[in-house]
Amino acid sequence: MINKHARKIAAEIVSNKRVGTYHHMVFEVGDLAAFVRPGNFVAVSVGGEASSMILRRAFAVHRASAKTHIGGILELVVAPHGGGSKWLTSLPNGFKVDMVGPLGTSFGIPTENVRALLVGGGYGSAPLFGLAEVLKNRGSRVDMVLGASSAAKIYAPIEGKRSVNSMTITTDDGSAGLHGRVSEFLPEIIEKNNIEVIYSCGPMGMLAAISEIAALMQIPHQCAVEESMACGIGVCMTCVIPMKDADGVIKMQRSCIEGPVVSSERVIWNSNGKIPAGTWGEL
Amino acid sequence: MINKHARKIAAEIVSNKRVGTYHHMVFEVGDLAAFVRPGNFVAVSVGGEASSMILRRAFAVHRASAKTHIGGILELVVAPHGGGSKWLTSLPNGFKVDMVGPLGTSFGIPTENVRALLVGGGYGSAPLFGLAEVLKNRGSRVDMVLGASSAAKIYAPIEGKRSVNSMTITTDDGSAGLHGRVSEFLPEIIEKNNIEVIYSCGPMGMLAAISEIAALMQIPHQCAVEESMACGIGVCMTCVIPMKDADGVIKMQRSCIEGPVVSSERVIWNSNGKIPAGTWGEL
Amino acid sequence: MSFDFSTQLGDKRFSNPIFTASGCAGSGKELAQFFALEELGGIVTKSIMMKPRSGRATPRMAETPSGMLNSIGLQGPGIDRFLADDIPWLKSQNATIVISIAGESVEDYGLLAKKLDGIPGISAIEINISCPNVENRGQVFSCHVDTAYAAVNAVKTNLNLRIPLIAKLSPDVTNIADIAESVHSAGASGVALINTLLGMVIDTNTMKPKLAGKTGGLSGPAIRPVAVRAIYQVHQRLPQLSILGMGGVASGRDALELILAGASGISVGTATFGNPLAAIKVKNELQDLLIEKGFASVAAAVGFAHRDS
Amino acid sequence: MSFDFSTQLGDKRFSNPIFTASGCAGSGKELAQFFALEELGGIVTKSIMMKPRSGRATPRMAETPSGMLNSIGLQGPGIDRFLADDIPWLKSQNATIVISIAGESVEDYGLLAKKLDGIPGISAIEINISCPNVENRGQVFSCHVDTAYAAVNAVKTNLNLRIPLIAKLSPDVTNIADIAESVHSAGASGVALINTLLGMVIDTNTMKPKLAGKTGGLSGPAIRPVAVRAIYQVHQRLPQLSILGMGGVASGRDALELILAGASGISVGTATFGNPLAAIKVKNELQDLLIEKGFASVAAAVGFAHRDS
Ligand SMILES: Cc1cc2nc3c(=O)[nH]c(=O)nc-3n(C[C@H](O)[C@H](O)[C@H](O)COP(=O)(O)OP(=O)(O)OC[C@H]3O[C@@H](n4cnc5c(N)ncnc54)[C@H](O)[C@@H]3O)c2cc1C
Ligand SMILES: Cc1cc2nc3c(=O)[nH]c(=O)nc-3n(C[C@H](O)[C@H](O)[C@H](O)COP(=O)(O)OP(=O)(O)OC[C@H]3O[C@@H](n4cnc5c(N)ncnc54)[C@H](O)[C@@H]3O)c2cc1C
Ligand SMILES: Cc1cc2nc3c(=O)[nH]c(=O)nc-3n(C[C@H](O)[C@H](O)[C@H](O)COP(=O)(O)O)c2cc1C
Ligand SMILES: Cc1cc2nc3c(=O)[nH]c(=O)nc-3n(C[C@H](O)[C@H](O)[C@H](O)COP(=O)(O)O)c2cc1C
Ligand code: FES
Ligand code: FES
Repeated sequence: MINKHARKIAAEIVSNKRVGTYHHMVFEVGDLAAFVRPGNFVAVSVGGEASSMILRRAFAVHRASAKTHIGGILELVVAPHGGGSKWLTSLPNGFKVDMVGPLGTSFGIPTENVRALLVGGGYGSAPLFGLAEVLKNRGSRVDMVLGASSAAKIYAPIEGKRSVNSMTITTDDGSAGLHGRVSEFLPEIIEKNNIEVIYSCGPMGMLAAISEIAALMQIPHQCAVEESMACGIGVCMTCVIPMKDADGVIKMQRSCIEGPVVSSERVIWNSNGKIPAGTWGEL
Repeated sequence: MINKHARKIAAEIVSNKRVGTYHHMVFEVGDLAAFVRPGNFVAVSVGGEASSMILRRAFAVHRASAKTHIGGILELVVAPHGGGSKWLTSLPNGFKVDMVGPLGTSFGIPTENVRALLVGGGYGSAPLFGLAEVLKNRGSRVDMVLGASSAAKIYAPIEGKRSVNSMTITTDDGSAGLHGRVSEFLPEIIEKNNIEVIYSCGPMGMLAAISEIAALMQIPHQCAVEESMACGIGVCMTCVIPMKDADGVIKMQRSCIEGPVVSSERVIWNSNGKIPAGTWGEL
Repeated sequence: MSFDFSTQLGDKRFSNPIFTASGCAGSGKELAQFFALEELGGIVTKSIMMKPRSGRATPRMAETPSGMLNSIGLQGPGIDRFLADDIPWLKSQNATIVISIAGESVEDYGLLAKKLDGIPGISAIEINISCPNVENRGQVFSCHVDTAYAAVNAVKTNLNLRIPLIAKLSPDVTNIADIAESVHSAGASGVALINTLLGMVIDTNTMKPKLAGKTGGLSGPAIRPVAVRAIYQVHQRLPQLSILGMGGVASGRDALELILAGASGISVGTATFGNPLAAIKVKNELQDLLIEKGFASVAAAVGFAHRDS
Repeated sequence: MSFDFSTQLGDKRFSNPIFTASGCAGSGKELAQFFALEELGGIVTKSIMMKPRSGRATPRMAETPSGMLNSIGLQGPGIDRFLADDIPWLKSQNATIVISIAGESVEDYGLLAKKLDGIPGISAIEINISCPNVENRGQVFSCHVDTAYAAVNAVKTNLNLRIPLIAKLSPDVTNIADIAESVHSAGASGVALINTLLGMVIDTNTMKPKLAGKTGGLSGPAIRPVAVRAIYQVHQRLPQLSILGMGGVASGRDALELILAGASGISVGTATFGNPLAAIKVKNELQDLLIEKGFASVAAAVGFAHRDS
C-alpha cells in the first residue's frame, strides 16, 4: 500500500535550537516515530490558520526515536530559507504543528556488514545521522563526508560525529575542513576505506556528481533526491524525475513515493527543465 | 489635510484580557496616543507575515492615554469573530502589531456643559467610555445605555460604570438589565434626564432606530457608523454610506474619512443594498 | 427531520456531493491509506489520453499567494493501460468512478468514448476540454463554442453507455455561459467548473519563468471567487444543467458557497495537497452546515443564492 | 556604476517606474499624509466619466484568500468637477499625473478626450476600457477586439495632445494579446495590464451574494500569476508596446517579477489598502533589487525573462 503508516498528526515542538545556519527541532509524535525509517520525510503545514502558503513543506527526518521518556520523538534540521521554513523555525516550544508522515522510501540497509560511505550536502546531512546509527548497530563501518558552501552550513552535531568512524568536512570557500566540493575528494576516500556502498543526500548537482563517481567505480549508491513537491503523497505529479523502471524504461516518476531514496543508477541526471530523449510517452 | 496625524506604527501589546465575550487589549503606541480623539479608530494588519488576509481591520479606540508610566497607550475592545479578530485576540504580550491611526472623525464635544446620553450596542460601547471621560472633565452630566443580545456581550468595565452618572443595561434575551432593545427604553430615559445630546455607537440597525427617536424628539445625535472598509484611509470607496452634504445633496460618502462619527440627520438610513432615490449621480 | 445527502449529476445519483478533482487524487491508491474511497460521492480520475504521455519537464509547480501553479502536462499511461490497471483496483475499493478523458483532437475524443463504451461500473465521464487542440494552433477546445461543441459531440456520438457526460470548462474565456450552452447542446448533461486559470510565476533569482513549461494552471483558494462567479453565471443561464463545482474548496463553508451558486457536486483538488483528508473534512463539514441551515437535501441548497433575483 | 531608475511609457519619460493604480489612491489627497506624491513615477487617478456617478450600493467589498472583491461602480464627480477640483491640487503637489477615463459608449470616450485636450500638465491618459458598454448589452469594451478598438480610436481621434495613450485591459478574455494588438492599432502606445478579474463571493450566513452588485472585481496577490502571464503574453507578441503592469504587487520582488515579464511601469493598487506606504516600499525595494542584480537601468530589466526564448 502506498503511504503505508502515513498519518496526519499534531506534533508538539519540544525543542527548537539554532545550530549554525540551521534549526534543530524536536517534535513529540507519539506512535508515529516507530514507523519512521532513515530516509523518510515528513510534510508540515506552514504559516498558521490563515496562511497564504497552502502547501506543506517536506523535511527529511533527521532522527526518530520511538521510546524516549516523553514517548516517540522525531527530529528535523531546518534551514530558514523562505516564508515556510522561517515561520517553522520561529515557533516556540509547545506549539503544535500539523505533520503528515512518515512519507517516501527509506535507505536500504544491507543484511550483512558493509563498509559504508555517507555523503551529505548542506541540510542533506540531516538524515544521514539516523542512518549511521542503524548501520553502526548492524556492525557496519561508517565513514561520512559532509560538504557545504561554507562552515556555517555544515550540519554535524557532536554526538553525530562521534558515532561515525571517520568524518570529513569540505567547504566550497575553505572556511572549514577541506577546500573544495565533496565530489573532488570522494575517489580517494572510497579507495582508502574500501567503500562498498554509498548513501547520499543533498543538492541534485552533488548527487549527480557522486553518481558519476559511483558508476565509474562500480559502487552501489543510494541517494535521496529532491524536487519541488506540492503534495508529498503521490497525488499531484509535480515532483517527478526521469527514472528507469524495472524494465529499464525511462518514466517521469514521483520522487515522493518512488523516492526520495532511489538507486542512483535509475536516475537520468541533469535533466531538470527537459524530458530526456526516449522517455516513455515523450512529449 | 485628510488623515492628518495618521501614521503607521508597530504597536506593542502590553495587555490582552478576556472580558465576557470580548478582549480588552492595551497597546503601547508612543506619541500617537496624544492625537487620538474619542470616536477615532485604528486599522490593524492581521494574520502575520504570510497572511492570506490582506486587509486591515478597523477598531474603534476604546481609550487613549498620552502620558502613562510606559508612555502613550491605546486600548481596544475586540470581539473574536472571524479570522482577523481571532488572530488578534490570541496574541501574547510583547507582540508588535502593525497599526495605522488615528483615523476618521471624532465625536464633537460641546463647548458648554450638556446633559449627554451615550448609547452603545455590543462592542459599540468601547469608544463611549473615552468620550464619557472627556465630557465629565468638561463638567457635563453623562448617562449611558448599553445594549446587546445577551449579558456576555455587554462591555461595561467597572471603572467605566463609575465614571457615568447613570448606567442602564438592556439585553434582547433579558439575561442582564432590562429585557428588550435599547431603543425601546430611550424615550423614557431621554425625558427623565432632560437629555440635550445623544452620542451612539453600535450596529447600523440600532443607530437607525436611535436616529428616528432623536429626530422625533429633536435632539442632536452623533453616531459612529460602520460599513465594510478595505482601506480605512479614504482611497478605496468601499465604505460609503448615503449622506447629505452641506448643501443637502445625497452623496455616497466615505465612512472612514467623513465618518465614522457623523451627525445622524445627514445619514439616509436603511439603505444598505440600494442607492437611495435622488442620490447624486444615481446609477 | 431526515436529511438527504445524496445528489444528482445529469440523471445519475451519487451518495454525497463530494468528489475528488481530476489530477488531484492520483490513481486513488495514494489516498486509500487516509480514508476509504467509497466514502466520497465519487473519485474523478486524472485526465487520461489515448497514448502514454510523459507530461512536461520539471519544475512543474510554484506556490503562489493562496494558490499554486501546476504544469503537469497530462502525464499518464494512456487509456488502455489505465483501464487495465486503475479501474479494476478502484472497483475493488467500491469507489464510485468518474473517468476524466482528454484529447488532442476531436477524433481522440471519439476514440476515447469508444474505449469506455464496453466498461461496466463507470458512473459518469468528465470530458476535459481545457486542453490544447493540436489541430488548431494548440488553442484549448473549451475556448471556443465550436471546438467545445465538437469535442463533446464526438464523445456523445461514439458512446452507447447511458451515463452523464460532464464537460470541464476553462475559466479563461470571455463568456463562459456561451461555452456551457454549446456543450449542453452537444449532449453534455453537466459541466465541471472550473479548471485552472492560466498563470505564470517568474523566479526573481534566475529571472526566468519558474515552471519548465513557462505557464501553468492556477488553482487553490485564490481562484474561488472566479469559480463562484462562473458557477453562478452558468446556473443562471442554464438552471437545468448539472454543475460539478471546484476551485479552491477546502472547507464545508467553501463547498456550500459553490452549491449556493449552483453546483450539485463539489470536487476537492488542491486542498488535498495541503491535507490528505481534505475531501472527508469538506464532506463532514458540509453535511453539518446543510443540516444546521435547515436544508432537507443537497438539492434544496443548489442555486439557493439565486432566489429573488 | 550609475543606475537609471527612470522609465518610459510610450514616448514619455517618468522619474521612476512606480505608479498608483487607478481607483486605489483616491484623489491623491488621502495619501499625502503618508508620503510626498511627487516621489512616485506618477499618480493614476480614479477612472473618471462624463457625468457624476453614485457608484453601486453597499456592501461594496469582500475579502477573499490573498485578495479582495470590489464593486465600486466607478463612483465619481464627473469630468468637469474632477478637472476643476482634483487636477489643480495634484499639480500643486508636483505630482506627475496620469488621468484614467472611462465611458459608457464610444461617444463618451471621444467627449472625454476633448475635455482633456486643453489641459496642460497631464503626462498620459489611461483609457479604462474594462467597463460596461451600455450600447452593447453591458458587455465591457475590452472583451472584444472591435469595441476595444472603437473606444481607443475615439480618444485618439479627438485628442490633439501628444501624450501616451494607455489602454487598460480586462484579463477576462480568451486571448488578451489579440485585444492588445487591436488597441495598439487604434493608437494606444501602451497597455495597462491587468484590471480586476470578475469574481463573486456568497455569504454563507445570508446565503446571498455578499456584494450588493453581486459580482465584483478580484484584485490583490491572488491574481498576480494571471497578471504576470498576461504581461508576458502581450510583451511576447508586441515587444514595442509599453506595458504598465499591475495585479497584486506588494513588494519590490513582485514589481520586479512583472518587469521581467515585460512591464515598463508598475501600478500599486490593493497593497495600498493594507499599507498606505506600499507604493514607496515597492519603489525602494525595487530600486535595491535592480541594483543588486546589476541592471544599469529599468529598461534593461524590462522583459528580461524572455531572453533565450
Ligand atoms: C524530500 C525533501 C526533503 C527536504 N528536507 C529538508 C530538510 O531536511 N531541511 C530543510 O531545511 N529543507 C528541506 N527540504 C526543503 C523544504 O521542503 C522547503 O522547500 C524549504 O524549507 C523552503 O521552503 P520555504 O517555504 O522556506 O521557501 P519558499 O522558497 O518560500 O518555498 C516556496 C515553495 O517552493 C518549494 N521549494 C523551494 N525550494 C525547494 C527545494 N529546494 N526543494 C523542493 N521544494 C522547494 C517549497 O516547498 C514551497 O512550495 C526538503 C525538500 C524535499 C522535497
Ligand atoms: C469603524 C469601525 C470600527 C470598528 N470597531 C470595532 C471594535 O471596536 N471592536 C471590534 O471587535 N470590531 C470592530 N469593528 C469590526 C472589525 O473591523 C472587524 O470587521 C471584525 O473584527 C471582524 O473581522 P474578522 O477578520 O474577525 O472577521 P471576518 O468576517 O473574517 O472579516 C472579513 C472581512 O469582512 C469585514 N467585516 C466583517 N464584519 C464587518 C463589520 N461588521 N463591519 C465592517 N467590516 C466587517 C472585515 O473587515 C474583513 O475585511 C469595527 C469596524 C469598523 C468599520
Ligand atoms: C496538480 C494538478 C493537476 C491537475 N490535473 C488535471 C487533470 O488532469 N484534468 C483536469 O480536468 N483537471 C486537472 N486539474 C484541475 C483540477 O481538477 C481543478 O479543476 C482545479 O485545480 C481547481 O480546483 P482546486 O482549486 O480545488 O484545485 C489539475 C489541478 C492540479 C492542481
Ligand atoms: C477598490 C478598487 C477600485 C478600482 N477602481 C478602478 C478604476 O476606477 N479604474 C480602473 O481602471 N481600475 C480600477 N481598479 C483596478 C486597479 O486599478 C487594478 O488594475 C487592479 O486592482 C489590480 O491591481 P492590484 O491587485 O494591485 O489592486 C480598482 C481596484 C480596486 C481594488
Ligand atoms: S509531491 Fe505530489 S506526487 Fe509527489
Ligand atoms: S475604507 Fe477605503 S475609502 Fe473608506
